[in-house]
Amino acid sequence: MTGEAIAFYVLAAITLAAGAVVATSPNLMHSAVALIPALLGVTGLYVLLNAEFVAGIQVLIYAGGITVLILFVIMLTEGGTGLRIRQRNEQAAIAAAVAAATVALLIAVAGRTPWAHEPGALPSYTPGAIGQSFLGPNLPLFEGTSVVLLVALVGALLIARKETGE
Amino acid sequence: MITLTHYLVVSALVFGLGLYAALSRRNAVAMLMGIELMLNAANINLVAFNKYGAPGAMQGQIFALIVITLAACEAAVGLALILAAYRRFETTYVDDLNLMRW
Amino acid sequence: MPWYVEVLRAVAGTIIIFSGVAIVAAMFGVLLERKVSGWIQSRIGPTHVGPRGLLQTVADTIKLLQKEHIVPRNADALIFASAVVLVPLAALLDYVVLPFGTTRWGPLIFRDLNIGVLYFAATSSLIVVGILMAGWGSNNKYALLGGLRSAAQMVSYEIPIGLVLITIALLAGSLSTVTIVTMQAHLWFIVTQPISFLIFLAAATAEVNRAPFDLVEAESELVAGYFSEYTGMRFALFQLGEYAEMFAMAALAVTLFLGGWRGPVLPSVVWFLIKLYALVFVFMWVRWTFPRFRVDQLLNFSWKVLIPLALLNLVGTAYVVMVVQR
Amino acid sequence: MLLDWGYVAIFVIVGAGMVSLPFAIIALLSPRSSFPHKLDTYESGVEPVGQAWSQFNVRYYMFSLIFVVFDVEIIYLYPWAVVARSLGASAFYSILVFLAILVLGLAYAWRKGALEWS
Repeated sequence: MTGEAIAFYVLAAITLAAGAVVATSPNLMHSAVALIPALLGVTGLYVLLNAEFVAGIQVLIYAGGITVLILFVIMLTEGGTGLRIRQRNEQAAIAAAVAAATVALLIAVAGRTPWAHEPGALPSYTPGAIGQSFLGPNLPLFEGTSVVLLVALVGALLIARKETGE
Repeated sequence: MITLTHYLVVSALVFGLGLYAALSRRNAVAMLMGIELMLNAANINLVAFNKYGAPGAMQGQIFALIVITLAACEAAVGLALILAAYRRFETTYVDDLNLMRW
Repeated sequence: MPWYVEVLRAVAGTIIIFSGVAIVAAMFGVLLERKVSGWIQSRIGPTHVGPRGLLQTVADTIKLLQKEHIVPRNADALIFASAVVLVPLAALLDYVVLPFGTTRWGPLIFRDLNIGVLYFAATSSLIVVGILMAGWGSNNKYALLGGLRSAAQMVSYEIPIGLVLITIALLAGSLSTVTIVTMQAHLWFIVTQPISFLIFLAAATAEVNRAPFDLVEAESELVAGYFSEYTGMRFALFQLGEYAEMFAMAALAVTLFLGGWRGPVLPSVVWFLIKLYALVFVFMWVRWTFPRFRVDQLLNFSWKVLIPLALLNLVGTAYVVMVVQR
Repeated sequence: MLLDWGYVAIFVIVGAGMVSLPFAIIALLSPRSSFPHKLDTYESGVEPVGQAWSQFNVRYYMFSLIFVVFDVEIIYLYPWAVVARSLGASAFYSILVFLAILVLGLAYAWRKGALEWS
C-alpha cells in the first residue's frame, strides 16, 4: 500500500466517522463540533487531489467561518445542548431508507461508469491558474459571486436584525 | 492505487449521511449541518473530476470554490432565518414551526 | 530520498519546532513579559529563581505540572478536553510556513508550501473555534462570555489581516513565504507598505487577544476569560497557545515586512530572532502602556477604521502594480 | 507537492502527541482529592446560579455574519493577487468593480447600524 492510499483511507475514515456523529448525535453541540473533523477530513481529500488552494479555502471558510456561525446560533437559540428534546422526527426510518438507497444508487452508478482512470497533470501552481481563469474566461463568474455575496449580506442582515416595530 | 471511484464512493457516503441528517433531524440548525455535509460531498466530486477527468482545465476547482461561496451565503441567510424564527416562535424545531398548517 | 528518511526528517523537524516554540516563545516569552512589565512599572520583576530570575517560568511549569486537573461537574467533558489540544496545536501549525533563516542548502523552514500565507490564515482561524469550544465546554458564565467576546473580536480582525496578506502577496506575486522574503532583497516591504505594517500590527495585537484589545480576559470583568475553568497543565497549554500565536504573528510580520532573515554580518537565524524579539517587545510595550478598549470601540476600530483603510491601501497598491508599473 | 503535505500531516500527528504529552505527566504527578465542591463551577466563590448555557445577545451573531461574507470575498482576492502583475490594466478595473461591490456591502452594513454594538 502506498502512502497515498494510507492517507486516503485514514482521511475517509475520519470524514465518515465525524459525519456520522454530525448526523446522529443527540447532543447538538457535539454535532456542531464533529463538523470540524469532518470538514478537515474533506480538506485532506482535497490535498490528495492536488487542490491545495481549495483545501486552504475550505479550512478558512468552513472550519474557521461557517462552523463559528453555527456554534454561535446554537448558543444563541438552544440555551443548552438540546439533550432534553427529541432530536429525530417521525420520518427517521424513511429518511434512513432514502439515504441508503441514494448512496447505493450513487455507488452503483460510479462503479459501472467507465471512467478514464488515469489522473492527469494539473497545472503546477493551482492558485495562479485559478487567478488566470477568474480574470480571463470566468470573469462574469468572478463578478457575479460578489453580487451574490452582497445580496446574501443584505438579506441576512435584514432578516437577523431585531424588529423594532413589534 | 486510489482511483476516481474511491473518491466517488466516499463522496456518496458523505452525501448519504448529510441527506439522512437533513431529513431526519427536527432541529433546523442540525438540518443545516446536514446540508453542509451534502455540499461537501458535491465538492469532493467536483475536485476529483477535475483531477481525473479534465486535468488541464481548472473548472472543477473553480466550481468547488463557487460551491463553498454559496454554502457560506446559505449558512449566513439560513441561520439568520432560524434566528428570526426563534425570536418569533421561541423554537428552532421545524415541526413546531407550523403556522402555515391548517 | 527513501520514505523513512523523509518521515524521520519530518518528525525531527516537528519536535524541534515544538520544543523551540515552547522554550523560546512560551517560557522565555512569559519571563520577558514579566521583566518588561516590571521595567515599565518601575519594578524589578522576578529575581529569586535562578540568576536574575531567569528560571522563573521553569519553576512555574514544574509547579503547574503538579497541580490537579479538574473537570467541573457541569462541563461538557469531551469538548472541554478537545479544546485544550486544538488551541495550541492550531497556533503551532502556523510555524510550518515561517522561514527562520537560510543555510547553504536553502531556507530554514519546515516546509515551504506554495499557498504559504493562505495556510497561515487558515490555521490561525481554527483558534477561534477552539476558543469557542473552550468557553462552551466549561459551562461557566465567565468562560462562555469570554469565549463569545473573543470569537467576535478575532473574526473581526481576521479580515484586515487577510487584506494585508493579499496586499503583500500582490507585491511579491506569490503566496509562498520564502518567495516573499526573497522579493525583499533590495527593499523591505515596510518601506513601500508602511500603512499595511501598522494595520497588521494593530490587527495582530487584537487577534492574539492582548491589551489594549484584551477584553476577552479582562481580569476585572471576566476572571480569566475562556480558560477560567482550566487548571494546571491545561491552563499552561492555553498560555502556550497564546504565546505561540503571538510569536507566530510577530514572525509573520518579520517575514512580510522586515525582510525575514535578511541582514548583514550576523547569521540569518540571529537576525530573524533579533527582529522577532524587537516586535515582541513592541507588543509588550503596547500592552503595558495603553488602557483597555471598550467592546464597541474595539469592533468599530476594526470595521470602520482598519478594514476601509486596508481596502484603500490594497486598491492603491493594485493600481501601482497593475497600471503604473507596467 | 504531496510530499509537502505529508510533512504537514506528520506535523499534525506528532504535534498532537506532543501537546497531549503533559496529560500523561499530570496523570502520574498530579494529586487527586475528592473534595466535592472542587468540581463546582467557578463563580467568584459564590454558589453558581443556574446554567451558563443560556441565551446570549444576537449582536455576536451579527458580527460573525458580516465576517463570513467578507471572508468569502477575500478568498477570491488570493488567486488574483498571485497573477496580478502579469495581467495589466483591464484586470485592474475588473478587480475594482469587485471591490466596489464589497465596499457597497460594508457601506450598507454600516448604514443599517449592523456595525454598532448596541
